[in-house]
Amino acid sequence: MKKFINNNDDFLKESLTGFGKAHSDIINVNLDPSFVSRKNKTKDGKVSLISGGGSGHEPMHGGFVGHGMLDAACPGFVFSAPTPDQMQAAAEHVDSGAGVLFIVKNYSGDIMNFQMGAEMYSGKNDSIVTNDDVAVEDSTFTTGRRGVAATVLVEKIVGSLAEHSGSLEECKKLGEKVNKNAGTMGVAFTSCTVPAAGKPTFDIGDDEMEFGVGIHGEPGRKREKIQPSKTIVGNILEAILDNLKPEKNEKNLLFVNGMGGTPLTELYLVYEDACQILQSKGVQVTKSLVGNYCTSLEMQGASITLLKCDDEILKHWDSPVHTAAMRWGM
Amino acid sequence: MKKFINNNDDFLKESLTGFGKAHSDIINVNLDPSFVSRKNKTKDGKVSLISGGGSGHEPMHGGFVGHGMLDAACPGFVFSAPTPDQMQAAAEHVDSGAGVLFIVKNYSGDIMNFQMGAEMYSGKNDSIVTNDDVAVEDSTFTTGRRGVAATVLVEKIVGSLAEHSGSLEECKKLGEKVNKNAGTMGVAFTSCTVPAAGKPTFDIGDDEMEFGVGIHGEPGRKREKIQPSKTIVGNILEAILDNLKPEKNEKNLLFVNGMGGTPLTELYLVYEDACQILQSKGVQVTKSLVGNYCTSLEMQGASITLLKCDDEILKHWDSPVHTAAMRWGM
Amino acid sequence: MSVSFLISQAKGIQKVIDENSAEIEVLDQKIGDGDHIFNIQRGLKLVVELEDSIKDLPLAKALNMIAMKVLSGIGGSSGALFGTFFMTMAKSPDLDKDVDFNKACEMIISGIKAMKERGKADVGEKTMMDVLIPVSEKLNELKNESEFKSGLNEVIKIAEERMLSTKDMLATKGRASFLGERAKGHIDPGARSSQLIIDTICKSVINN
Amino acid sequence: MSVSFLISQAKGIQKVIDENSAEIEVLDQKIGDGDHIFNIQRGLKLVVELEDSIKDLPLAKALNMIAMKVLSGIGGSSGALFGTFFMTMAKSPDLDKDVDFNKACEMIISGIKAMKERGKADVGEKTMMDVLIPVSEKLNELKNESEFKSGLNEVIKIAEERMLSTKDMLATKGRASFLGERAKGHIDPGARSSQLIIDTICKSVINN
Ligand SMILES: Nc1ncnc2c1ncn2[C@@H]1O[C@H](COP(=O)(O)OP(=O)(O)O)[C@@H](O)[C@H]1O
Ligand SMILES: Nc1ncnc2c1ncn2[C@@H]1O[C@H](COP(=O)(O)OP(=O)(O)O)[C@@H](O)[C@H]1O
Ligand SMILES: [Mg+2]
Ligand SMILES: [Mg+2]
Ligand SMILES: [Mg+2]
Ligand SMILES: [Mg+2]
Repeated sequence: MKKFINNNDDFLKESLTGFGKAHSDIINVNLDPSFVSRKNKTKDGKVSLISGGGSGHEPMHGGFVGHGMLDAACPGFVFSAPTPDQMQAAAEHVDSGAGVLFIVKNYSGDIMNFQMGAEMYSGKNDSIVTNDDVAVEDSTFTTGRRGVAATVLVEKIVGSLAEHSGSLEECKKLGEKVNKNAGTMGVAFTSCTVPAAGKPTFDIGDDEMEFGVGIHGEPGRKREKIQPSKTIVGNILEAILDNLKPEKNEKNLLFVNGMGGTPLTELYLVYEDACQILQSKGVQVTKSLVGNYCTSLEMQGASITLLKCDDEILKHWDSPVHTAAMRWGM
Repeated sequence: MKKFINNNDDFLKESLTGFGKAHSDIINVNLDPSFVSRKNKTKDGKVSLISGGGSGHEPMHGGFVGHGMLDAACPGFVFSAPTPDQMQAAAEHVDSGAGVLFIVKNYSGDIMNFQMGAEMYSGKNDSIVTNDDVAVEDSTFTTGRRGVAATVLVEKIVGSLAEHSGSLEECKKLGEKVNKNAGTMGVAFTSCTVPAAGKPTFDIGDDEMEFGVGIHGEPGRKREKIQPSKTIVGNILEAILDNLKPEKNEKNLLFVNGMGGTPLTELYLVYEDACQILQSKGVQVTKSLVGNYCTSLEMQGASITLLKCDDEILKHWDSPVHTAAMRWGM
Repeated sequence: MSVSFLISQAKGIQKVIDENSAEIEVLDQKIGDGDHIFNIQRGLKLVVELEDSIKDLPLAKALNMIAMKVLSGIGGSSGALFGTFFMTMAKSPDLDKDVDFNKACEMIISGIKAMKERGKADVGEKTMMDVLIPVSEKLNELKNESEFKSGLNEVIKIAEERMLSTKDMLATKGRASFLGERAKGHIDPGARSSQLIIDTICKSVINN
Repeated sequence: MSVSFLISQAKGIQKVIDENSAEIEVLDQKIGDGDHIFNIQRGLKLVVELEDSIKDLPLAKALNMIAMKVLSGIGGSSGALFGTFFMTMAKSPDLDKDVDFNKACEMIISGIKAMKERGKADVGEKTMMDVLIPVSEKLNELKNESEFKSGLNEVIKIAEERMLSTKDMLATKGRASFLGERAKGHIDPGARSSQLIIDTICKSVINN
């Protein structure tokens, strides 16, 4: 295993501690139970947003704690949902009286642990579940779709509404709208390596890719030969457009997300391919985000998210944000 | 080769075009000759900063064009210095009358091409050469040290001075101070793959690392067995401290830079290890930067840069910056 | 059931899980995210390490401490589910009285029932519940019998059959549910670890 | 020297470089950054593609267009150096008159001199100059001889010897200079490509 690591047991603790030191102007890191919270407590009466999930997707979610986005993030072990005591402690720490909204990705471990955390927390709270991954079809035979990169967009946009005095109900409603308006699909060229495992999660041929991969290296739609970027991007967009069916006059945010091991140059090339394909289909791209935001350790690959935007969404996307990993306007 | 690519000839053009579209609020991309420049031309009388170099180190340098940092960046082919006509065209495009400062990394190709560009440009100009890599000893037998990650810090800090009406001479002087005050060393776990080559630049064993690697995958000090992060970080810092010899009461900026393929979690762990080691040696860490800023395609690895800071440097580090890859205060 | 029984079971289970760790690891890599074995091993280690703190405590208190450890120390689906299991066990009435086989069965049955509610998974959805629900039903039959040891052999058999039966199921709960047809052909990792746990406990009870 | 001579040389060189591309690629990977072969190949392709635009131009104009193509199309050390070479050639006096062997030698000599000034590298520093400077010195001896073809055989030999001599040098210029002792044992990629270029041109002149 090729990682900067001292020993597996301390991997997360050490990384979180370093994160805390590097961004001590924005956040605090609490260990045991571990959660990241804003350096400056949120103002009274603002709804608090808490997200979390297994580690290995950095900068999600700890990198999104700060003004205009999350109030706290609860990191689990690598690819394991965090535990209820983390959510409870984080909620108690950040709630300013207006209630807590939990933002949860749709995995059974996350759902169950957040539920238990919510039950253990005595204050007013509610949750939203993101499930933007169109790779795996929604059907009566499954628990639904996975929550992946659009979670970043939900956190940014709802974070802004919360900052602008949105109520718990309004925040939940906006979050659900953003989630419903978003579709994502990813592809992986290489596997990731969970530190505890010490070896790659899956084997993949030198000329193969996993189409529709999950952010934990879970298998996707199919294993295929690598194709030119434009073909890959075209196939991803087809799946997303099938699902979202944006109107011609609708504005969209195009989000190209790296899985961790793919250089920016390639992500921008994917962005360009996507722009061209969307333009040829008459789909407007109004906002953009390109970079590593919802990763899968060192996996090489990328996901594309399309978000249909109305004026409310656009306004909250543009508003100032000041976190370790996303910052503008302040 | 596992990359998002359509064909090698168009790789850079497509990526640059995507970059231009994704950040059209900040920058313009000119093709043929290719350079990235600010969307809003710099104000009259401000010194213009132009950097550039082979591509493959993104976000450096195009991601650093914008308010408070560069005025233009000239990207060469992957790992090949850009050509003089790019520098000439960029200079003509951005010069607002106060002259142009070229920021060049110390490689013979970069030096020669920037020199020719400067000769071809008729306006007032000067250049600084960064050479912060302590991996390769400075001696009469070599052209000196390589310019690596500290170039990012030079661009940020001098960029601020230029924004604050520093003259060409003052900008050059500050840039040289920052470069002299900085030391960097890197380590690689895996090779990078130049798109044109289609295969890794070097072979490396599953349990090996290249200690003191260059940002093009050039060999460094030695090939070693992978060690715990703390040992690696300790060895890197020893080389840097030997060179910089910071005073006990001096303030320092600690910059942990990813080579492209290493996840943030590990970079923060490296940051934590470095903080602990520096503390034990009585070296103060006052400012921090952690992330992928000066990369080597998809290489797994990291470099550490220490920059000794006086008040002037600190002030210009903190001042607002608004580029695609570095943004704060606005 | 006593605190020392719990501790010795945890140790026994830890040994068996460690012996089968490679297999379980691969199962969650095939149809999940690969962390199940580490979650289970971390949980067992934490419980075994509790020995000194709980060995002299009353059963209810000990179960409660185990529940908190499991809940806060594991994470993932298994952490929530096994945490729920122990929390429910800890809340059983009359734990200050002797806990005989009948009472132990009732506690386990209620624990599994709570897991079922927490995860909303029933038999046939390719999860650990495919093992645990039939085991709980069998225990319900056995709990009043005095000659329960032979019955436990049947529990062992049921657990194994049901574990194997997950192989050809489509998953509808948990991470494997995202795979559709591709989940078929692999045993569910949680079903395998649960079966090993059941197997170990039953054999230990039978042999004592 | 004529425009058609330049074009046919470029084509001949392109063929030879392509044949040896794997070797040159590895050399720059060993002691440089791996791009030398692509820089050279890109440059040759661009020059060969110029054929239609330059074939009817006067020599000075053609050389100037080649210089601009090389300078703006290659990049890296080799782009700057070969660009300098052609720019200097293009500035030679009396290009509208016939360019005989003597004159051609003088142009090449002045081109190499300009490269030396640009790169500040002399013989012994493990660069292409280890090949080009001795070649230029030999051409200086030969330029006035009428029986120059046998002399060109010596040029071929000198280029090869000097290329091989870079193998055990410490590098002090270019990227290999950062390697210290580790650069030893590998031929300099620029020396190898330059030697192949010299070799190709000389052989073609000898055989015509
Ligand atoms: N909703 C559920 N109900 C019951 N068991 C479940 C449920 N979801 C997942 N499981 C079980 O959990 C196992 C995976 O556990 P683990 O890997 O520890 O957590 P995660 O799925 O969060 O990565 C699956 O193999 C399955 O047996
Ligand atoms: N200062 C210099 N003077 C002469 N030749 C040089 C100099 N620096 C490098 N070279 C030559 O350039 C070759 C490398 O060229 P290339 O790979 O195209 O550019 P780069 O070194 O910029 O990657 C080296 O092998 C060497 O022969
Ligand atoms: Mg998990
Ligand atoms: Mg180069
Ligand atoms: Mg799992
Ligand atoms: Mg090179």
